[in-house]
Amino acid sequence: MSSIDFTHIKPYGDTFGDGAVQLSFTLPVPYGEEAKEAARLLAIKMGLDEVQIYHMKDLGEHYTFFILYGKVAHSIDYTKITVAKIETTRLDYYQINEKIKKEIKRKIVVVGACTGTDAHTVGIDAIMNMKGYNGEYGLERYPMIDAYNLGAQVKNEDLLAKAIEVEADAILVSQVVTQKGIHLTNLTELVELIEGSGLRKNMILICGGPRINHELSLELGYDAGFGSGTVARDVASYIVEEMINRNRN
Amino acid sequence: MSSIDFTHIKPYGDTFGDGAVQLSFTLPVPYGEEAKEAARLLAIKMGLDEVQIYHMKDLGEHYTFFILYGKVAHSIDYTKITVAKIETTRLDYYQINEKIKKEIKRKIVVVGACTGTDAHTVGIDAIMNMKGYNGEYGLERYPMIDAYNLGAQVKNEDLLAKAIEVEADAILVSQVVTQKGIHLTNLTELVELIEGSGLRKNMILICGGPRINHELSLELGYDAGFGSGTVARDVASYIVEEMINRNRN
Amino acid sequence: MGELQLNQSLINKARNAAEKIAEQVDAFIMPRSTVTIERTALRLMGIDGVNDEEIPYVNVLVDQLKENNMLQDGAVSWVCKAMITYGMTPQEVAEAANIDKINWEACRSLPNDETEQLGFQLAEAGLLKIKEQQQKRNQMLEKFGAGKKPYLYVIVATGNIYEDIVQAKAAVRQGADIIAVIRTTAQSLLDYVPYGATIEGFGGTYATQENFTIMRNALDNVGEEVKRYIRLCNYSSGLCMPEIAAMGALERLDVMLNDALYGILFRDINMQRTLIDQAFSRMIISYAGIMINTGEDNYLTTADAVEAAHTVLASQFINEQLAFKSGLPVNLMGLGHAFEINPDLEDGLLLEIAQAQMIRQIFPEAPLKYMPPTKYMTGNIFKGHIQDALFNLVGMLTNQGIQLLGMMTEAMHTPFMQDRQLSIENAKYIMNNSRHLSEEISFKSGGKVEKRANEVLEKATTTLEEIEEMGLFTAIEHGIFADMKRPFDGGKGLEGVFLKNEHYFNPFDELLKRDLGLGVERNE
Amino acid sequence: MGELQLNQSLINKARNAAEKIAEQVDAFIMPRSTVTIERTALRLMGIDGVNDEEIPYVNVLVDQLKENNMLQDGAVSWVCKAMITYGMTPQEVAEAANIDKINWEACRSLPNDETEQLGFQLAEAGLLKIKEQQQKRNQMLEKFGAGKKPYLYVIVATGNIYEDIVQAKAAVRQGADIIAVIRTTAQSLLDYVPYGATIEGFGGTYATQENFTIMRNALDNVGEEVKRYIRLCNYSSGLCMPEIAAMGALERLDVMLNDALYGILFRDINMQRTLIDQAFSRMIISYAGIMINTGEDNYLTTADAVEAAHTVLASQFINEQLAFKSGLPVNLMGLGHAFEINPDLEDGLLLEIAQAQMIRQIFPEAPLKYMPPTKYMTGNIFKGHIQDALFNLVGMLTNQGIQLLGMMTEAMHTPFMQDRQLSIENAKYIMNNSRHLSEEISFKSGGKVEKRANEVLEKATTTLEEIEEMGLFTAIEHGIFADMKRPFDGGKGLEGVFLKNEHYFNPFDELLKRDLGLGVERNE
Ligand code: B12
Ligand code: B12
Ligand SMILES: Cc1ncc(COP(=O)(O)O)c(C=O)c1O
Ligand SMILES: Cc1ncc(COP(=O)(O)O)c(C=O)c1O
Repeated sequence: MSSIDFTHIKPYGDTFGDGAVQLSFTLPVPYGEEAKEAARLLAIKMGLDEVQIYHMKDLGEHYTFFILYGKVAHSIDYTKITVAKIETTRLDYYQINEKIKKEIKRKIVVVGACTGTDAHTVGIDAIMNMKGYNGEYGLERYPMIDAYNLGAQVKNEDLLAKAIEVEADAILVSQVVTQKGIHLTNLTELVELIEGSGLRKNMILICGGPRINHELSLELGYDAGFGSGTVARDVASYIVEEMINRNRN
Repeated sequence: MSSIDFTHIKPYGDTFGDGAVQLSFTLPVPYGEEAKEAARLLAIKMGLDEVQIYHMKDLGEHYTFFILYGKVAHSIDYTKITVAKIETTRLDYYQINEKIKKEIKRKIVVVGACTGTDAHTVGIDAIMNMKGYNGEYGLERYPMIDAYNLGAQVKNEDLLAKAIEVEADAILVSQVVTQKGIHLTNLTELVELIEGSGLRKNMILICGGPRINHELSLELGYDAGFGSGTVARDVASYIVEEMINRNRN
Repeated sequence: MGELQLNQSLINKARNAAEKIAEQVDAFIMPRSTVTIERTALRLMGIDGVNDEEIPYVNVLVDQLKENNMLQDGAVSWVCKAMITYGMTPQEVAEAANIDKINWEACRSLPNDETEQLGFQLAEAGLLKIKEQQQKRNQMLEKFGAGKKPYLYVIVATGNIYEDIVQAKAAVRQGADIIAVIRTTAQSLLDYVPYGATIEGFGGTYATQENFTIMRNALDNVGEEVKRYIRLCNYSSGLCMPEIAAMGALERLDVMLNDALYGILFRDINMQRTLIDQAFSRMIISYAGIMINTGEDNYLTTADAVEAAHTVLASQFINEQLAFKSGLPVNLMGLGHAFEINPDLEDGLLLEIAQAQMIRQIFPEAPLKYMPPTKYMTGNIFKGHIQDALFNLVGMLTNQGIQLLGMMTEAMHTPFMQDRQLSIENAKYIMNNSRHLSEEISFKSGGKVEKRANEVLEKATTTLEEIEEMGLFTAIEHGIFADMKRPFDGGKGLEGVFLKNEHYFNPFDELLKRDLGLGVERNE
Repeated sequence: MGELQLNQSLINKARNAAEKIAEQVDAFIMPRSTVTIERTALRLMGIDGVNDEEIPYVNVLVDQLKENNMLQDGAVSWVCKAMITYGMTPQEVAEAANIDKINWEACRSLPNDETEQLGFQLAEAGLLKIKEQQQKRNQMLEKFGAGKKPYLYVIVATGNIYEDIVQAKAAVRQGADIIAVIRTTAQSLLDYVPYGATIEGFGGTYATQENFTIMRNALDNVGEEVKRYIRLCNYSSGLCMPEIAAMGALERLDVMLNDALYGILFRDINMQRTLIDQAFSRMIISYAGIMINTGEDNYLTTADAVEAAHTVLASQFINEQLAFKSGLPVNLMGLGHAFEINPDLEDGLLLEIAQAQMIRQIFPEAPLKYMPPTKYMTGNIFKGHIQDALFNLVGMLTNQGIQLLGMMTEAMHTPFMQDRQLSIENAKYIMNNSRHLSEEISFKSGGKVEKRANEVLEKATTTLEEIEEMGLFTAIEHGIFADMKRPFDGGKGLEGVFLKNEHYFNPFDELLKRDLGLGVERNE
């Protein structure tokens, strides 16, 4: 414990370096000793030693559920980890409005929606609606921001059209449903649409949702991505600083 | 679903072959984006795709806990699995006594204990005491079995001495505490002791406990091993059939 | 549980107001029909299948009639005319129309009484199929017994009907009483019902008649094995609400999600459309002996469960009165509510108990569908599992009829096979352990729980009286429910609403009303 | 919670019987001492450390005196004589004795009053250290407050004191109020206390004075940070019960597991030895203001929780009365019981509530230590987590003083770091949600819960009266508790018991009795 070797980080249960992990899954095989052995072999393939199958349950229809613990042999070099992060300073409501006034010298325009067939409005509302989220005002409340919340189940085309209509500085897309990668399809389609329109460089393109993170967003061609727990000031801080930066360059 | 390829068995969540597994562990690194990335990398090393870190929690003292799901790439050839099993027919109380009377023609003698510093008597009592377990009588109740239960925290030496004294046909050892492999040490020591005494071949050596299974027991040099949920008739069936088999050869 | 002292005069007031509201709505509904109601009638006449472009024949027909401005007469009327004119079966008419082989104008001259006679004949035959299914259900229930309440209700939602079956059967073996097949995200806004067995959906599986059949068979089979009647549930909701009700009735579904307001608020379906559709779909549901599940639980996913508790109750009163107008007996009213209070709230459990018990007492004969925590579920599956445990405890304490089991993976994905097993195990453990607890305890008179219940009741009453004053439509425009504002002429599907003309003919409507003892008002 | 109507005359009868039992035991104890009591006195005089063979000097001394048949006079008496004779400190005497440099015979002639004067002096100094620790605790409690009940009690048990510290500090940050360091499996049967910081134990960590210091410091430090006083717990139990009590008192432990019967039943320690040791250890504990935790919960790990419920209550009465005999105030009596009913039992929760609430009412001022499910925990961590949730709910409902948090991994290993966090989270969630529930509900008079409580009470009373009749020793021989039969002369440690002679001198015993207001009976 005394001095940790961060180049070889392993899970920890109660003895430093023990590699303890808990695992559960279902196998499509009938309950029995062979099933248990299959679970054990799988765990070994995953790199576990001292596999203990603590629980198994017949789910019916020849499926068996397992809960097991083991000690993982793999380790991670923590010193080599770099994560793409949004680097902007997190300002508050007042600072943000102040900064827009001083440095951008006009209201900024933001359009947001939850796109595709996704009908989850709570996330985008949390960011945009007046009342906001977790005690933080939403963008609509910012005097220096013109915020248009188109709601849910908005087509990518309609979102882009609105953005063009109001000359948006930033587009905010929310995606909550992720089954079978539907969010990836939706998000990619929007990027392609905007790029096709030739307006990509004029706009800050932001996505968000519980399964979104910044890194994924960059991969998809967005400028930034926000996950669970985001509040309006996180996004607004980013937009304002990014607009100023772009203006400079 | 229709026809399963048992040579490539993978975990199942809701789409056949999806490989879905749930994993949780603690890493000895401070809470943050880097920690999350470390967890993701570890999961990838374990063979997971589409890793989703659904929960992370600062445990304090620079430790972080994770719950994640992913899709494991590994698969198992279920058709190749063979498991060492106890193959004896499971008789009931009456059948067992009957069989001893007919085929062994004398009472058989069994000595049992929970050895070493292990003080868990409930398991060995479940097998040996009159009242038994789960509605099944214990060995003491069998008219054709002389059963000596020495209780817990019995030294291997004392157990062997008692076995010699009463000319035991079988020794039953229970081990419940397994921390730092203490059960392995205890069990191995007993085997060595008995082998040293030259009596190994005269005795059926059986161990049991919640973390014991037949395979492990064979490895340790026991004749059989019994895990959770065992009742007296399981053990008695085995002892009787094994004694008859040995007599034949 | 010892009863809470609720203000009975407030309950009466609230129920009265809701009745007035329902009457206003009913007056609006009466002269109107919708494309999906017409398609429903055609389906019940036996028209099925899709054309080469996957468009259901019922849509082909109704669209043609609408284009030709004939729909106001009622689709059945025209199809009967065509049948007589061409000597065709309903299905043949549909297929012929699809390739423009029906000259509708040529059918116009046919006398109404002849058409209507045929119409009634076909309608009787259609409804007979539903009655037969109902009888079959009753037989099976008699054979196996109705089961202990609360019923354990779980969902399957793989997107693939064959995968759903495996999951459903496993769930039944684990102890589930009701299997609900969740619908794919995209379906509720489709103005047609997809066709055939489907294997691709997002967050759910298409509701198609074939999928209903497949699942019904699977559940009947596994039910035989486990010696229980397994109830099947789907959604009579969205733009095809009555069509799916009819499909459900024909395929012996036992429970259907059906709410007077849900589509308006959560799918932005036009309010006129939804209110008209729900009335007709509920008649079919009533006739089929299906239990409805209303969707008040959804309010608490957007609004706060403590602040908006009274809107749930208000909506339940409205759903109840509207359901009466469609002939639904109270024992088939699975009114919905939910355990959605922020888990960090001190004494949250007291508020949950207050709400659940209050509803139990206000609707003593309704089965009540109790929904689990969803909004405050997180990626912490361990914590989630105990949130669900408290939910199960409250369900048991307050004698709910249907317990929709929460899943520890609620914040992640639709349930994996093991999630459901763990969840059923959770419910059984908690319920068995607290089996007679409700008979043992009583709540302090004038205590926190009782006070809370009366506060909610009072607010609900005020709200209902306000709605009565302004009318339900205006109330929805004002965002009274779930913090959602929906305009009278906005949303999807308004184009499918039309005023019936004086010749409008829909024998199903008439027979259902007759059979359900609802005042038949027909202009002859 | 509304009080249960318990039969007060039964309670009085039971308590009376227990008092009689305690008196019988006390009469047996009075003329006797044990090797560990003698070692305790030497420790409190300041003798510490081990010799080359790792044998503690106190053992060296006591063994020598025993061999020489001098122990009956009391070890303190001889050490004082040696001190005077050789002009040594107590520690020097011990070290000299270790290399056979003390000629005990040569010391014999010293007059008793001189030795005793020195003895009292040393004893006053020894006890002062304990008082100072108590004052320090009181100061810190004043500074940070005593905290909300039930206290969240968690264990650490890595086997390595340094690893334990990390786990303990993390637990404190997560919300733990009491940290118990579990002892290695082998320790309770050692007739000496190991020495120094240790890093190797099985299922627990050695209880050594150094380990106590290390953990006490760690908790004080993290406590400063989180602004709470963190209580430390260890075991005054096994063959060195009073020595460890003394160490705990010196190192400011706040809670100690200490039971009159546990060692007899669960460690097969001789009953005479344990009963004598517990009396002396409890005086130290009382003097130090430490809370004891009794071990009745253990009964239910071997016997059935429903059938043996009354033995728990009976034992609590005995523990209470014996503790009074050692001067322990009732507010330091953490009487133990446990949530160990088979989870498959219908209405099990009702029985659990009955038991917990009954105990709450019978010992209204005792803090009560409530133990979680252990026996029926399985490898199913998800189910385990909800078993613990119900346990937490009952703890809250019945106002327990200390909630020993259950771990979902109970059936597997001593807790991992995350297990503890999840478990604390569980308790906080449940307790916060049901904070005032107990004030809201009352139980049906004459209902299942009340009946069950009175049944258990009745059986316990009968049992106590039987024990009074036959004496505690015989009762244990008959296997009345935990299905365990232990012979009067069997088990471990009997050789360490001896009869004091008329010169027996133990100034700690006398001072403690004086200070605790216990009748000092000394033969002068
Ligand atoms: C509420 C809810 C609903 C409500 C939605 C009401 C409404 N008007 O939004 C109702 C009941 C209608 C609903 C319906 C469905 N739902 Co839903 N629903 C949820 C639930 C319970 C909570 C979601 C929520 O509101 N979270 C609270 C908000 C504040 O969090 P958030 O969305 O993560 O937003 C935050 C951040 O992500 C971020 N953020 C989000 N968007 C954006 C955008 C930008 C630009 C930025 C910067 C930040 C940002 O900031 C927000 C604030 O911090 C979740 C389960 C859960 N507990 O998560 C399921 C869940 C999301 N639903 C699910 C499903 C499948 C459905 C259905 C498709 C089911 C069905 N077949 O009918 C339907 C259909 C909806 C549709 N067509 O999309 C699944 C999704 C599975 C998946 N991963 O694909 C979930 C996970 C439940 C489950 N386990 O099955 N649902
Ligand atoms: C009851 C119990 C106790 C009781 C024991 C009372 C007694 N007289 O036995 C008490 C309270 C005294 C106790 C103490 C301790 N315990 Co303990 N205890 C348990 C508990 C809760 C249940 C065990 C039990 O009785 N199971 C029921 C029986 C019927 O099951 P079983 O033992 O598996 O036996 C069955 C089979 O395995 C098989 N079987 C068993 N033996 C044999 C032998 C043969 C020959 C055969 C054929 C079959 C067989 O048949 C039996 C019937 O089906 C477990 C946790 C749990 N839920 O499992 C912890 C547990 C076993 N204890 C544990 C520990 C660490 C301890 C202590 C060491 C803690 C401490 N430091 O003080 C102490 C010390 C004990 C010691 N010196 O060994 C750990 C062990 C961790 C590990 N894997 O190493 C556990 C897992 C708890 C935990 N999570 O920390 N314990
Ligand atoms: C009443 C009701 N209808 C329908 C649904 C499902 O949505 P959709 O009809 O959009 O598939 C729900 C949601 O759970 C509901 O509560
Ligand atoms: C009262 C009591 N003492 C001691 C212990 C621990 O055992 P040991 O003293 O053998 O370490 C326990 C068990 O939890 C107990 O309840």
